[in-house]
Amino acid sequence: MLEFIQGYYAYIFLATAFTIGLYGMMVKQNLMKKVLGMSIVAATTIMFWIVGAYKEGAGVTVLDPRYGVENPEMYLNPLPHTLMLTAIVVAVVTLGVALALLIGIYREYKTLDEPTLLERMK
Amino acid sequence: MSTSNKELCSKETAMMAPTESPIIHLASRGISPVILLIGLYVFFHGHYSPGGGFQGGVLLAAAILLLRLSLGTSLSQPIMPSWITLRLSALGALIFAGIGLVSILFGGNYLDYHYLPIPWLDPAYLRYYGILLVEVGVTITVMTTLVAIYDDLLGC
Amino acid sequence: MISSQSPILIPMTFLFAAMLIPLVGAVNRAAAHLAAVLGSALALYFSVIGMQTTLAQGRISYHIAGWMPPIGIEFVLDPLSAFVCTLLCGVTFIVMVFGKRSVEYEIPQKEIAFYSLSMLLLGGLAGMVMTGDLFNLYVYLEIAALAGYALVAIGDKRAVVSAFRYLVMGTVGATFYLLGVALIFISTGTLNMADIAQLMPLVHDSPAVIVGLVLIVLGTALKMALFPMHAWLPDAYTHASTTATALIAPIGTKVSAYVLFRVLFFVVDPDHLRTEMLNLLQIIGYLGAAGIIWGSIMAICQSELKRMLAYSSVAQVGYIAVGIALASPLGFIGAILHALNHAVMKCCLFLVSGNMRLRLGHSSIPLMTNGLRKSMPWTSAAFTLAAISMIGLPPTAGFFGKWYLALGAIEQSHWIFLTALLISTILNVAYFFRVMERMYLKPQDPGGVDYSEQTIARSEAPASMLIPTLFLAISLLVLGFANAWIVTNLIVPMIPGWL
Amino acid sequence: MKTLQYFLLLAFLGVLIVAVTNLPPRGDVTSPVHQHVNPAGTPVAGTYFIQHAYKDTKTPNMVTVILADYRAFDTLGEVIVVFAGGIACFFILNVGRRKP
Repeated sequence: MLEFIQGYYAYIFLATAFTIGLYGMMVKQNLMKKVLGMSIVAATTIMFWIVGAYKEGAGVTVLDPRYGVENPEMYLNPLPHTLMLTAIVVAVVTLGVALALLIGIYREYKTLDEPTLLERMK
Repeated sequence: MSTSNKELCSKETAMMAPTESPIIHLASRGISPVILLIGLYVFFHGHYSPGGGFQGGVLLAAAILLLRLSLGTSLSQPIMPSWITLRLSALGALIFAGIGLVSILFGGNYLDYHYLPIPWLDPAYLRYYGILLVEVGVTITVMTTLVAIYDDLLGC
Repeated sequence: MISSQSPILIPMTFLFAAMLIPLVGAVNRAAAHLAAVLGSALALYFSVIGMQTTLAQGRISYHIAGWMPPIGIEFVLDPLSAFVCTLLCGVTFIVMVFGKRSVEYEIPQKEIAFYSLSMLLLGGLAGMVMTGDLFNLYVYLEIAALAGYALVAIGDKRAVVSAFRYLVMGTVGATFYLLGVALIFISTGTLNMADIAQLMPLVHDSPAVIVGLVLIVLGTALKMALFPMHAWLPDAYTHASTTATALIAPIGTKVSAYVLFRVLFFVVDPDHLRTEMLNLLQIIGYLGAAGIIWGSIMAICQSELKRMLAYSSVAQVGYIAVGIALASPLGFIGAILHALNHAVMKCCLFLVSGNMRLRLGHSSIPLMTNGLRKSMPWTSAAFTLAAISMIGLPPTAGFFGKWYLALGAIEQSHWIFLTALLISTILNVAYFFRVMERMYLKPQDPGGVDYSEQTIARSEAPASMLIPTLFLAISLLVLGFANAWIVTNLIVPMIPGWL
Repeated sequence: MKTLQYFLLLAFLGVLIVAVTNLPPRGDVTSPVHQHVNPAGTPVAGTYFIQHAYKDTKTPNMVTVILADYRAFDTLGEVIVVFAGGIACFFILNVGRRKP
């Protein structure tokens, strides 16, 4: 049981956080809260990849003269880290565009609350 | 939408005006060059420690944005004018993609630094300098785009 | 050299054009449009060369940066990707030629950013089509998505809100896709599609891999606007400017459908797909059938031409989903052929709506009268041809895609799919004849004065807009007559061997 | 409607937890991602990068090497995403004051 918790607590926590982010995007009425939910979902997915890269007892992915390259067990898996650098930037830029759209909506309708917005769009 | 935009933009909003406090002025003017220096360090040291184009670019952008925040939009124009940001951003991406095209023209596959036309270097160091050149483009694009998005969100 | 480099040159031509347009546009505004047209023409040239190469030599694997596939990123040029790329570049070229006047009219002062964004959109879509790497696909999907959000955001007053909805749905889709890729990556240790296909038989019974696949399919279906996830599409297409819609509507959903083809038919283990995953295919098929009926019924209720076409797009995506669900050669042929035909037909119809907006200032169906046939005869003719093709009458292209789908449904005794196809044809007749009746028969005022005697000023759209519209309309007939050649020479080579 | 949404979210959470608990546990050195060779006989990318990065480019930081050489095309895509974001914000919020 303890081993199970040690091995999977991170994954289960991230699955829960992902669902919380989705909850924010689906249920909340305020558009800004939807954007926050989007941010949570993106961050969770990034964490998910990083957790997959973890190795017990390994160090950072910069070549260490003490270990050399013959022991790959001494380094974390560098591939997911690299991929997530890309995903972080994508998430940030999506956030920027979402905020730009929110500013556009606010200038047009002077509200970010969805029921009020629907009323004013008629 | 366009008329309301122009009205909003014609008067300086509070975010675009300089701050009143002299402490913030002095501090930001002092800190900003240091951040620029750290950004350059992070960028050039990316081969040996965590860092590289994105991180360096973000730090450089932070230095400029600090001046934008404290001095206001108009006073901070000389360090990075608003009209140049997106063009520099296109130029940075063009540097990256252009290096790929150079290696096609010299007979390799796309982005194969092995084929860069620098004959006196051996292949491993060709890739070393290829990575450095590419990161220059990344830094320029990230820095200028972050400033551009900030300017856009403020409205001018 | 071009033939061996063509997989990379197609997306990069678009992306280079996108980067050059802001620099060129700073010097001369008019040069931006020229750069966009030249870029898409060049990409069309490269994709035709790539098509010839792959038909002669078979599957070509292009190693970017010279690294072997599981290490580096692989681009795959096979008959399927070459075909979709050629379709994409062809439609883009025509829309770009069309775009000059329409963009000047609908989004003044923003031409440079518009052309740059549309090139980015096309570059992202072409990258999605070409890539053989799951994560690289995500990156290019995001390029296309970001450009798409921005293009949709500028239009009439409500466009911003619909663009925000599109952004939320699109981000959910992309994140689902990324999470699915994460589950598959952690279970198999590789990102290359061909590599995963080899490893699939070893891990296919792991729940993690199955959920990963379901998440990928779900994310792609969101992007493709499969039935219950289509809510963003009608708003986004209605409020955006005509040129943006004419770019996104024919191509955007098709490329997402292509990703579904790639993942389901080329990555998943075929035996596994035939036995255990069959339920997933069935669900996609039933959702597609529901989407066909729902989209057609909603299209009948609309009073705005662009909104009607948008709902019709939901229905047409359903046809492709049905073709995927059949998982047989006939279904495959039908889905690909329908994707081709629908791209051309829908593009033509959206261009017609753009012509009407330029000359009439609106594209509302209740306001149309038979004055239209007098003032814009060629546009009306193009609309009629495209509408006949959408309905699926034999000499036009639209018939043959539906024909193959119906044959596939009969072959596998899928009576539900067949019923949906037949009902939708009748519904198509209903909503297109409603427009055509107004266009040709309805008098201009309720008194019933016959205007055919009087002279109504000809105000046809300018040649730069009319010629692309007519070209697409005529190519519908050509595609209809050439369909046997297309099927045997282009589509049959792309059917995966196990099907 | 709200109940349906909550139900959907809970079902999604359940499915996700079933999926993640069938992954290899966190930090497991024997999981497929950390192997040297796949069962299919192809090298596993992560380990290959650790072993060959310094030899190929004389750069000790493996992440930089993967970012800008082995998977440089991803990074190019990412730079273009950033550029697209800049252009998109400009297109959405452009107010026409960016004249030199």
